[in-house]
Amino acid sequence: AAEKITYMTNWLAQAEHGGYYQAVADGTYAACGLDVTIQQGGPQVSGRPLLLAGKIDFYMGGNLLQAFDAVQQNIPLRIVAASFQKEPQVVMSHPGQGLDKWEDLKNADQYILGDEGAQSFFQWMITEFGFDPAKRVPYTFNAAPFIANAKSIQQGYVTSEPFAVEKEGGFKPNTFLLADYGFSTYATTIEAMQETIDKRPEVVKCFVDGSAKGWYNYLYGDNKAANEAIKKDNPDITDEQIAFSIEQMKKFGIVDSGDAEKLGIGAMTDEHIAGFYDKMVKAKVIPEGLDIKKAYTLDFVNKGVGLDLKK
Amino acid sequence: MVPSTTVPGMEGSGKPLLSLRAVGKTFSNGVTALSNVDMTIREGDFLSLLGPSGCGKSTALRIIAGLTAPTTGTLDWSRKPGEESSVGFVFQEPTLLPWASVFDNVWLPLRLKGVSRSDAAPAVSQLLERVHLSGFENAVPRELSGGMKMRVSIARALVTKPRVLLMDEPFAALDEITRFKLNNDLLELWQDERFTVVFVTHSVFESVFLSNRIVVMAARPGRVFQEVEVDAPYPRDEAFRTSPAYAALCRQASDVLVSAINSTHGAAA
Amino acid sequence: MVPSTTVPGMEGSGKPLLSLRAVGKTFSNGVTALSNVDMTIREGDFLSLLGPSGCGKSTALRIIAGLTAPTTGTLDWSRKPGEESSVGFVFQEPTLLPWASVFDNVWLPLRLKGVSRSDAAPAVSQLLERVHLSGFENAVPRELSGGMKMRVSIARALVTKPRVLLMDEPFAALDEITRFKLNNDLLELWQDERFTVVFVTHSVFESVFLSNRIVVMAARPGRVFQEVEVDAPYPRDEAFRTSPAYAALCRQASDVLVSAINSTHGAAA
Amino acid sequence: MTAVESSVATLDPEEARRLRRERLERIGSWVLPLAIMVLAIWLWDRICVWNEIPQYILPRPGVVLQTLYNDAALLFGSLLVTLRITFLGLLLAVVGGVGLAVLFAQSKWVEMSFFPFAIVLQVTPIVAIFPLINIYVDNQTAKLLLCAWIVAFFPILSNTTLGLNSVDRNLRDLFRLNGATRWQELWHLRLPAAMPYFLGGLKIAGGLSLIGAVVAEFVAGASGQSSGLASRIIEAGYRLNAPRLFAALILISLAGIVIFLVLSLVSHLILRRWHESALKQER
Amino acid sequence: MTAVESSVATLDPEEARRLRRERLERIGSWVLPLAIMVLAIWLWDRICVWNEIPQYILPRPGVVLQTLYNDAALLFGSLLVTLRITFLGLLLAVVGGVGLAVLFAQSKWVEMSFFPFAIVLQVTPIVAIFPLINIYVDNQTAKLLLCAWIVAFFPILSNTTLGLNSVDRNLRDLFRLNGATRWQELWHLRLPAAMPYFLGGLKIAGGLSLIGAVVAEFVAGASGQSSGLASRIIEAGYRLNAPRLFAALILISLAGIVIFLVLSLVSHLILRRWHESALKQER
Ligand SMILES: Nc1ncnc2c1ncn2[C@@H]1O[C@H](COP(=O)(O)OP(=O)(O)OP(=O)(O)O)[C@@H](O)[C@H]1O
Ligand SMILES: Nc1ncnc2c1ncn2[C@@H]1O[C@H](COP(=O)(O)OP(=O)(O)OP(=O)(O)O)[C@@H](O)[C@H]1O
Ligand SMILES: [Mg+2]
Ligand SMILES: [Mg+2]
Repeated sequence: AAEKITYMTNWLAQAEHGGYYQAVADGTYAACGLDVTIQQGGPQVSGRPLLLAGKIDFYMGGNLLQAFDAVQQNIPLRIVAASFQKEPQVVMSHPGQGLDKWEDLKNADQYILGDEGAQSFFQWMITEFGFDPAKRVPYTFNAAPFIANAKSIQQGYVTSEPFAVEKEGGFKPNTFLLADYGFSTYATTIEAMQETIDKRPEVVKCFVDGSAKGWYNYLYGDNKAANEAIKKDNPDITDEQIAFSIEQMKKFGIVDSGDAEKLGIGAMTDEHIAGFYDKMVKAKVIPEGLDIKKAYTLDFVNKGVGLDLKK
Repeated sequence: MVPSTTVPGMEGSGKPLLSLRAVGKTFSNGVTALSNVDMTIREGDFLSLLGPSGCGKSTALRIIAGLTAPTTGTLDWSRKPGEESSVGFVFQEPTLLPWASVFDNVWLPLRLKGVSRSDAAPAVSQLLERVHLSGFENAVPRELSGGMKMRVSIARALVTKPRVLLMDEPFAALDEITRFKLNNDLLELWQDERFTVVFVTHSVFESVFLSNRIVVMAARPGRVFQEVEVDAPYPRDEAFRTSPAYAALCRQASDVLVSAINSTHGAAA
Repeated sequence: MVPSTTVPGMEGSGKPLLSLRAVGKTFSNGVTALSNVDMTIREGDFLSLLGPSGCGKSTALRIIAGLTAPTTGTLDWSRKPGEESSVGFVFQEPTLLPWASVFDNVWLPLRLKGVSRSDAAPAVSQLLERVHLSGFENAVPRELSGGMKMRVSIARALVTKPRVLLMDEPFAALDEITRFKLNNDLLELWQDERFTVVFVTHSVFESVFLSNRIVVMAARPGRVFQEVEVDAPYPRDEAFRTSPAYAALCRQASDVLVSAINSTHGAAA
Repeated sequence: MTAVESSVATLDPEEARRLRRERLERIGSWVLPLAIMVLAIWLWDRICVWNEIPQYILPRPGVVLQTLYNDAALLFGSLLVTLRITFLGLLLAVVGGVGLAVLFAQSKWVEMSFFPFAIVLQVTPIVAIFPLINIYVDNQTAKLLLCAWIVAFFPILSNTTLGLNSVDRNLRDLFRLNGATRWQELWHLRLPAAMPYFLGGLKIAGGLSLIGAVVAEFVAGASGQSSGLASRIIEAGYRLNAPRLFAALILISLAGIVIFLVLSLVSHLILRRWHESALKQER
Repeated sequence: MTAVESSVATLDPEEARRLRRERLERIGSWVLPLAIMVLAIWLWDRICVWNEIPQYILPRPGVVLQTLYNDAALLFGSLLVTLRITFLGLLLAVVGGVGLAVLFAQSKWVEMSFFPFAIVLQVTPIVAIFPLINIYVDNQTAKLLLCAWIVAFFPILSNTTLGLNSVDRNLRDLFRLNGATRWQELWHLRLPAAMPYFLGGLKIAGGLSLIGAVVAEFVAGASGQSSGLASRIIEAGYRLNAPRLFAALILISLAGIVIFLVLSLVSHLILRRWHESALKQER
């Protein structure tokens, strides 16, 4: 019988999770013996402790920083694949308010940033670009304050918030992809505990490979079933939004770009991770001298799995 | 009813102050506390309400004070209702502010009229001495005995020198000696100041000693059974207490009370 | 102190039940309510505590009941303390459960002993009738007059047929006629059942009529002023009330009370 | 006799005035609150218009009402989910609060020993400990209930403890004299005497358990299936669907008011025969 | 006389027992709570060990204490920030709660008309309306205070209202007879009579305003340097620094206990002369 495992995402079901839903829907995981349940996260929901406690098998990490934190805290947590080559995180501003350039953004009245953002990329923005920590207000995943205040900036995923703002606010916000300004982290990672890797490597392999294939199929194949599954988990999402997200992912090469084009979706390289770590050390976001090799393993990626599915 | 006559020694008495006309009171639980009560209180009267327990004395007093509205009948004040009338009231239970000292409790009515603590002090102290509570100024009510609480309540009612004094069994919790003493004090005060007193009591002796008129009430329903005129001159003193006239009056009042009670218990038991 | 003698008609009386020895009580606020009280209560006694307001009668009664611990001196019970003793207590204030009906309030002591409502009903009804409260079974305390509340409290104390009955001015809120009636009832009951009564009162007449011994107390500090033996045979009835012997005894007790009070007021005022 | 006659003349208007006032009060007690409510809603509308507040920030009441109507099925479904947790939470809060209060009333020692834990529960932010709950409690409803309970139980505990300690001394003595057991004293004396306090605490806890249910859902995440009003609010916020967000908020507010009214009624019915706070002003 | 002598013999041990019990109680009232606390901490430690719970999920108490010590400067700094909001929030809650209660006590109409708004405030989830607050309130402290106030004011309002309505009828009549103005009745009668209820509400509100301050910070965020305990918790949670997270939680709990004890003491001092709940058992 197929082995039951749970993968928890870090947000409500959306197109950014499409690959996994695809692999569940079209039986890719089942083909290598996994019965995968996708448990969606959401605002205020913190799934990582469930991974640490062994209640779930895999967790969707936001970026690499938390994996570094895990190393610092001696937590045996590892990234086994990075589905997104680029962090889709953007900062948005109102056009024509003197906030049209990345360098100007720090002059905004208010930075509307979520807690996770404030703890990760915002730290980098402070030390690297001189953003003022006192101007930060929490983002409660409601864009109204941003739309109301023309002098504010707000975080968002390139794949969703700009769409919502444009629809409701009636203007097209400036978007600044953090990846373009040096925040070169992988994103939407698959995290697992060392114990899982040691004791059930075939499960990890199946899940990583299946996810890669799922992503290829979702982006380039027939993703109808996956979208239905997403809409079932998150009834409020619209087809329009999903289409927008997929288009943006493709446009910005979120999933399939760089190393992934040769090594397959999920690819990670030592150099890239080390490069990001050095930047973060320089920006004093993370302390020096961590053994960051403990934060990830390349055992399951870079095998070009699924490249053949790309049309 | 016996027609009112001027009592010797109390010439001012006689001008009607308040008339109760066919007053009745039925509580929301259906108990009729008073039924068809007619009564006239004259200025300068020392009127006693005498009657068995539960006959509606307290209710009548509360109606007179305006604390309870009658369900039937009317109250006719000879003075305009707006006119500032100072009323002293002694509740059947002590009704003291539990958080305030004895002094502050007695001071209260004056305080509400804007008299400062130091201005009130002489009057308060004098009254506390009169009720034998000097030295307890700083005690709070829970540190007092039952009788002491009642005496604080009496002092409080007198502190404003009210023109109308309504007292609900004020001396019931006191020993006879103290009671006699306070009876004398009250009578003296009344003769000096000529205020009007409505005095609820269950003691025949007390009512005869103090009042010029006794309204004897009967119960179930509470009603005026008979009015007794106490035809004895003021001032009344210890000599009066031992006089045959007093004894006769007591016997008379007692007989009325007994018939009033029998008219009740016969019906109930 | 007068040595105890057997009272005619009450042959059982005489075995000491409780002795207070040099009992004193000083409250935390520094007031000395009792000082050096010696007193012996004998089985079958009808002992009255008579004294001016604030002299410590209630405090003494609470000490006897074990509700208050004396600060000095000792209490000696002739029975082992563990022995189940049924005590009836009438507080100076009615002390009823405000949420319970009259019936339930009287039922309470039996209920606490496990007697069901229906089993208790005859005894409760009978007592309510005795205190003239039939028909008020379902009223709650706030719907009662002051005297009625007190009568509920009396019925409650009697409902368990206690061997020791402690009463704190139980009849103070009642009219004289009802009071006399209840006096007679209580005496009758006492002669039938031969329980022990400690009876606080401020009425000389009542204490003489009821008790075989009167302990007259004086105040500041509360102390035993003198003990008066009431040397009159039981049963005592209305005839006794009008007898010269009664009048003489009253005068005697009254004189003692006056000296007790003078010994107080002289000191205080 | 002129005095009396004149007084008859002056008294009647007073009586009439009193009657008029009473009638007015009876009507006013319903009309006025409604009028104020309507006024408030009107003001809300005006403020939106005067300040040209865009709909995605603060929608006008009409729009919200329209949404409430349009999304009725969805929103009322969610309301039911939330209310279920609220009531269960309140029930647990009553049981837990009263139970602990009774325990604490047994002895000063017990109270001193365990009250600190109750305070710890009260002041611990659910958001912070939820990950722990999430790990060790599997059942979703149990998680939500635990959160709602933690939020709501303290007022009941605190008020009931206060009530149990506010019993008239003489009544306590009476029970002592009659050889009442601890349990009898509790049951026949302390608990009834604590009623007004307990019911006061209950009124506070009613609203708190509603907010507890909402917060619990916020924290526990509305994983699709059991989506109560909180999830609707988050989603609507995320989608910038302000009218729906406010419709959900209004449902919560209404639920809160109804819960309060029901608890007030219960309180009134229990206390009306004897406690000052519930007595009709009988004059 | 044998009876008396025998009773002397039986009485002395009783007296001795009473004294012994009193002494025990005096000691126990300090020792027992401490012992229970220690036991609880020991249990926590054992549970971690027995179940092999990894530190990053639930750290052992020793580790937390160590962290508390190591990070003392940081954590106590944050504690001060949080306590500042707590106290200001509590102050506002007292002013607002008592003020509204007094207003409501003026007339049934006012109460019926405005109580619903108080309930709305109580049950509205702060997270949901924070965007609105964020838009219209500029000052960061004001935002935090508003949130803390919304959380804490209701118990004071509700309890004080109850207290103001629980005044003895006869005392009210007494004031009427003496021609007391509304204001005098309030000041000299109703407010003192409501004291025990108000203080009960205050004890609930103390903890709530602490949790309000924390929640406010969770929701409203804190600006950089002056971040309170909530930010520390979020940060520690995000950094997977469980020991620091628990150290912060423990500080909050301790603060809650201290606030409760202080408010209990205040309550005791105010009430000890007259109210049952605060009277020493004088026998
Ligand atoms: N609030 C109330 N609700 C219902 N019935 C009441 C209320 N107050 C008094 N009663 C009833 O009204 C009657 C008269 O009561 P009231 O207090 O006037 O008697 P009283 O003459 O003062 O008696 P006492 O001498 O015992 O004080 C009693 O039968 C009592 O039960
Ligand atoms: N709890 C207390 N705290 C302090 N002092 C008290 C307390 N109770 C009573 N006292 C004082 O003790 C003295 C005796 O009080 P007690 O109640 O025994 O008097 P009493 O003889 O019953 O008077 P009364 O006839 O007025 O009821 C009084 O001076 C009183 O002030
Ligand atoms: Mg009366
Ligand atoms: Mg007494």
